[in-house]
Amino acid sequence: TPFILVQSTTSTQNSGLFDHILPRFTATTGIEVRVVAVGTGQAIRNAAKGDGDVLFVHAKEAEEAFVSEGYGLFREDVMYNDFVIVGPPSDPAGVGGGTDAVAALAAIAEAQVIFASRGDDSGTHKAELGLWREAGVDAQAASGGWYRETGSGMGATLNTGIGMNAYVLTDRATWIAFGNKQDHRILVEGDPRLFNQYGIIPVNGERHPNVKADLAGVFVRWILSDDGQAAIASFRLDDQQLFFPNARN
Amino acid sequence: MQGFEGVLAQAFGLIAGWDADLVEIVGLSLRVTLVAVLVSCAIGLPLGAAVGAFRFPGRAAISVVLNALMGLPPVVVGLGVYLMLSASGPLGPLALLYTPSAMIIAQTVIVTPIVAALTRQTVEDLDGEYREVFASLGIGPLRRIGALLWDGRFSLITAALAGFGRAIAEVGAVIIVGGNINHVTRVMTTSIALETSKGNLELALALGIILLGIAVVVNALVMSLRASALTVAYA
Amino acid sequence: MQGFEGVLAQAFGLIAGWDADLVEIVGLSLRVTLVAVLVSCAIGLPLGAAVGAFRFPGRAAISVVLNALMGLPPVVVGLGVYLMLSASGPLGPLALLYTPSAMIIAQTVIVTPIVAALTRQTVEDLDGEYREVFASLGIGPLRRIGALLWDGRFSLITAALAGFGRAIAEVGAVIIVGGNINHVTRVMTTSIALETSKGNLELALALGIILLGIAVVVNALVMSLRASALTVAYA
Amino acid sequence: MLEFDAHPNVARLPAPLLEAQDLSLETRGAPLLRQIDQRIRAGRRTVIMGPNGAGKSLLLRVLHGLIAPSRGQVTWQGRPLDRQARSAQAMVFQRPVLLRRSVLGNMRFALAAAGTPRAQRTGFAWQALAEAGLAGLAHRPARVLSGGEQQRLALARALAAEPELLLLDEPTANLDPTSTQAIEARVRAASDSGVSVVMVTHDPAQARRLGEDLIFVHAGQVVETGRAADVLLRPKSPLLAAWIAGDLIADRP
Amino acid sequence: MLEFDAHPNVARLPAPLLEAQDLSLETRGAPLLRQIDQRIRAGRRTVIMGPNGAGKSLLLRVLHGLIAPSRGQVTWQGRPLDRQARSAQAMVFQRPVLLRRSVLGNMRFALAAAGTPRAQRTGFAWQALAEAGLAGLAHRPARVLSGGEQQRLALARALAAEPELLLLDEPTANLDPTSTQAIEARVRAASDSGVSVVMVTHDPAQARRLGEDLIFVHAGQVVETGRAADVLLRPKSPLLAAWIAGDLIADRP
Ligand SMILES: Nc1ncnc2c1ncn2[C@@H]1O[C@H](COP(=O)(O)OP(=O)(O)OP(=O)(O)O)[C@@H](O)[C@H]1O
Ligand SMILES: Nc1ncnc2c1ncn2[C@@H]1O[C@H](COP(=O)(O)OP(=O)(O)OP(=O)(O)O)[C@@H](O)[C@H]1O
Ligand SMILES: [Mg+2]
Ligand SMILES: [Mg+2]
Repeated sequence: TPFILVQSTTSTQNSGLFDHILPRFTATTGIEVRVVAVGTGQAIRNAAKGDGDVLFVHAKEAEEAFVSEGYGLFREDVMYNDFVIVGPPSDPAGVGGGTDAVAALAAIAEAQVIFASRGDDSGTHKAELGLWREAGVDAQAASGGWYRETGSGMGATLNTGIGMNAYVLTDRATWIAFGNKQDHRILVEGDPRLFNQYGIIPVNGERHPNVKADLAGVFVRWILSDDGQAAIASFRLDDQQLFFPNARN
Repeated sequence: MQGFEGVLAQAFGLIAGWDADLVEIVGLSLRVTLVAVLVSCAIGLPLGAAVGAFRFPGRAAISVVLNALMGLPPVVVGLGVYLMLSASGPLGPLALLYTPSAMIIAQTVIVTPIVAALTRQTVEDLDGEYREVFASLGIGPLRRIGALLWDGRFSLITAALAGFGRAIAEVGAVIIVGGNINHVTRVMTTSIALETSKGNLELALALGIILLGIAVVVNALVMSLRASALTVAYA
Repeated sequence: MQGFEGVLAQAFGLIAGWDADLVEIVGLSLRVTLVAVLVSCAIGLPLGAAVGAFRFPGRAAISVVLNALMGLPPVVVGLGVYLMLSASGPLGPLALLYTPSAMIIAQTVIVTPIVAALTRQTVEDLDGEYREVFASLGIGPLRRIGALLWDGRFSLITAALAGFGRAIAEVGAVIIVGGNINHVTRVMTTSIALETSKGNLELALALGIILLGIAVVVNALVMSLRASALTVAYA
Repeated sequence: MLEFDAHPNVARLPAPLLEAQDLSLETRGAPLLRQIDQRIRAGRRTVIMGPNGAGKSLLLRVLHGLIAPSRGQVTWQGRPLDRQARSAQAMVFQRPVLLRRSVLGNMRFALAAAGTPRAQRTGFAWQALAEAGLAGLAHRPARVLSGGEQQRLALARALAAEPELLLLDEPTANLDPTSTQAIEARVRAASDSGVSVVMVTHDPAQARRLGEDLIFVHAGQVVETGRAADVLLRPKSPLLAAWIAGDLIADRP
Repeated sequence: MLEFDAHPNVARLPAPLLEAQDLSLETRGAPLLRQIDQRIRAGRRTVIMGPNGAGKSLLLRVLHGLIAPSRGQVTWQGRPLDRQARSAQAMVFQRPVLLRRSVLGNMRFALAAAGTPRAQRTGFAWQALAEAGLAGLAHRPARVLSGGEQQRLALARALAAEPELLLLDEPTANLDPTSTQAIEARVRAASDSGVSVVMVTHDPAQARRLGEDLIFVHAGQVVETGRAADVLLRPKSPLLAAWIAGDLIADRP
């Protein structure tokens, strides 16, 4: 069977989204989709080297740079979900129930309680850094102290953070699907600044002749189509919708 | 977090359940590892024997390098092989990236130095005993290597098994060049890594225990063959 | 993608730059690895020698298990140690998780079977030559182990170096129990993994080359010590 | 059975130092030793002779407890042979195995094994080496010693254990005439001081010089035994006669 | 120098088969062989004698090209000794090293090394074993052979190469009288068929029986040389005299 390679990130794979939607795509088009889930930077880099037909990540600036540099044909919004701040029930920084992520981070920095950051330039990490900037906190200065950069994927960072009783910024999908929550729970959510947009980019076939531009096109079109969007919307875990399609059409 | 017995139970559950996906993954793990180990032995045994048996300028340096290459970081090997096989790399046209072949290549790069370095030592010891006889009989280099490998075979099996152990447990390199693609390049170790990142620690541990069980079975087979060979052969 | 020379240049640039972070990371890598290897030898050498030299029921089984444990998947070791050391685990009170000590423990678990299994083989071969004399002289088990390890020391160094290689290259286990926390538990291999996931492949490769350089230096030191010892000692 | 054991009173005599009872040894079907009943008498010098491959070295190993017989048993002073009985014996192998250490190191190791307190080892070692005429080679790697030197070191090592029984497997095979004389003298001295000796040799002259009892082995069987002098002078079995005449074909059927 | 080389015409004689010129060997300062000038004559049987540790085995190794001398050189038929010259020689070591294979396997390996075509190896091997009286042990692990059997196998292995020169290091040390006779006969036969022989022995009788030329080594030096019969009968050097009298102290200063 014909197949395409999708370079994506762990959050989308770990949540189980692909397992939910891809069979539908394959059923309708007969095209197999092979997903390589790695760090955002690595995914972009791999795609730039032509080792992928489609790029499906959540780091808008990087994605637009990717397109403007001619590696990708175009970028389209596909769906969004949101980030949440999870933490221990004891909630030493007392941020529980809040909806202001920036204030929460400020409080955490104030209380100097452990915060586990991915520290891997991923979309999630970039979003986190943005929030620190708004909070006017130089977290880097505390690196190794209360601010712990795990330099790992979302799942590994959650494992570590939970092990350290730390606060962690994570995307909701990964969190809901995560199996090692222990007592940690969502403490801060609903802040519009926690918005997490996913985009899709067909890789430019002119740069890399091996890229299956046509098949990639089929997939991108499907994802952006009502079918694809519906498939995304229908993916639920713990009776919650994890991703919210928002392709413009 | 359920206790260890819970994990064990889950492991046996998985085995008993004879999940098709699990079988597929185990099969691929074995296939990739065994091929990689065979290739590594085909290269590492004669290479190690040559370094162990012959005296030539730079021999000491080569021994050091062989030993040092036992410390090749998997991720680095993965990157190197990736850059070779990448569409924009020299071997791109072969389209091997994200296939089992790529994983075999990466593992071979990691395992060969291990087999070679351990063989070097074993053969060096054996050669210390044989070299005068060989010199006196005036046998050529090829026959000499052959005789040393043959007479040392029972000890050399351990070198091969060390290579097998490294390969079957390897994850860093194969996940980069294989991509851990479901039903295509997903093996035991990459599954374990995936489940760990999903926070399914018990499942990951259970898979690990199964993997270890496989290693035990393979080693038991090899060692029993060795034993039965030893009884008829010449200590 | 700059070519290999580019990567080499970057590697030397990093070394020349003598970046404080780099020094910190290299230092921790060496510290963790060397301690782990020392502990592994302290356990693995006598253990392997005992299995190699003594005949007792279940000996074959133990050899098989030792060989199989060379295939311990790092991630699994990492998880096991993690569960031991985590706050809810039996050793939680020690608060060792996410400290270099945890990484040393994990590496020791991985390296000890390697040292033990390779020692078993070397000692078994040596004992084949010595056992009648030892039996005739009627020496006790302890002295026997000691003599075998001492007389086999030049071959056993290779076993230790194999352990070192595995430890210095290890990433799967240490990243789980260490957490790859910047300035706390970040070592060479975890940095390489991080830079890779960031897509900084050249930097990752450069770090890998530095790591390999370190391995070469350590091996060269050990082998030259060995050589000079050999010349005064008894072949 | 030695014929002088035939007397009914023999039963009242003290148990022999070492006794092989209906001893048989085979590997993979091949019979190597067959139904050997043999007594080694305390305080005597017993020589074992026989063609190459007769089983002399194997017999010595079995008597020393290094190989368990397939059938029958060996008793030491009436009790079954055990590890501690073995430590009352010392053996010099036909092909000495020396440790990868200096000559001195090998001596010290043997003394340590014999339980000599650490403080005295070095002194004793030097003394033993001097007696063996190896003092000049003390710091040499033992494994580069010449054939004869190795045999001398092996004997010195065995004597270090101050054994009750000395098992010697062709201890002078590689020795020059002078050293041979020296070794024979030491063996005789040891035996005079009460040490029992069992020695394998191919040299009839040596057997005549040193042997009191003689055991002639052929193809894994004890063919003839008796006082060395008598047996060598008037062999009963045609095999031994042929052997002394020097035309016994060594190869086994 | 052999005295019969003193004649001025010697220069016109064909180059000797093997010649040691001002040969010296030392390890870490210890002199093991000192200024040895010696000719081995083609087609002759040369015996080397001397006390334990004199340097006989080392000399053989140097002549065989296994050890490079510290000073001086060895020439084979006038040309410096090289790998291919060595393949025209065969050596039986004092302590034979057999491969971890069957007796037959060892023979076949030696034949293969000697360049015997694969098809004929097994046949030749069986024949060689039969001649060595080892046919009955063909399928035994070579390393469990008895001392004497190993020596016989080692000699058979050396003869398989059909060498021009045979270097024998105490080849009968562990042999029974019968085998010794057999081996001596084979050596004489080989020598009659034109093979040159250099043989180390400790047995003066054997030297007298087999030796044509004799080289007496002591403490790494050639002390006396000449026709075996003459030298053994009328030794010139007091050392050799003492040695024959059997009271030369073997230990070196
Ligand atoms: N482990 C073994 N397996 C098979 N055969 C063996 C083993 N050990 C010894 N033999 C055989 O047993 C026979 C007797 O061996 P042994 O060494 O006792 O002979 P020996 O009387 O000492 O001869 P020699 O005078 O040459 O030393 C030999 O033919 C040898 O090949
Ligand atoms: N590699 C070495 N290093 C130091 N000394 C050595 C080495 N090899 C041999 N020797 C010494 O050289 C001397 C001569 O050794 P060699 O084996 O030639 O004696 P040999 O004449 O054959 O005596 P034997 O009659 O006992 O066989 C011995 O004292 C030995 O210890
Ligand atoms: Mg014997
Ligand atoms: Mg010698």
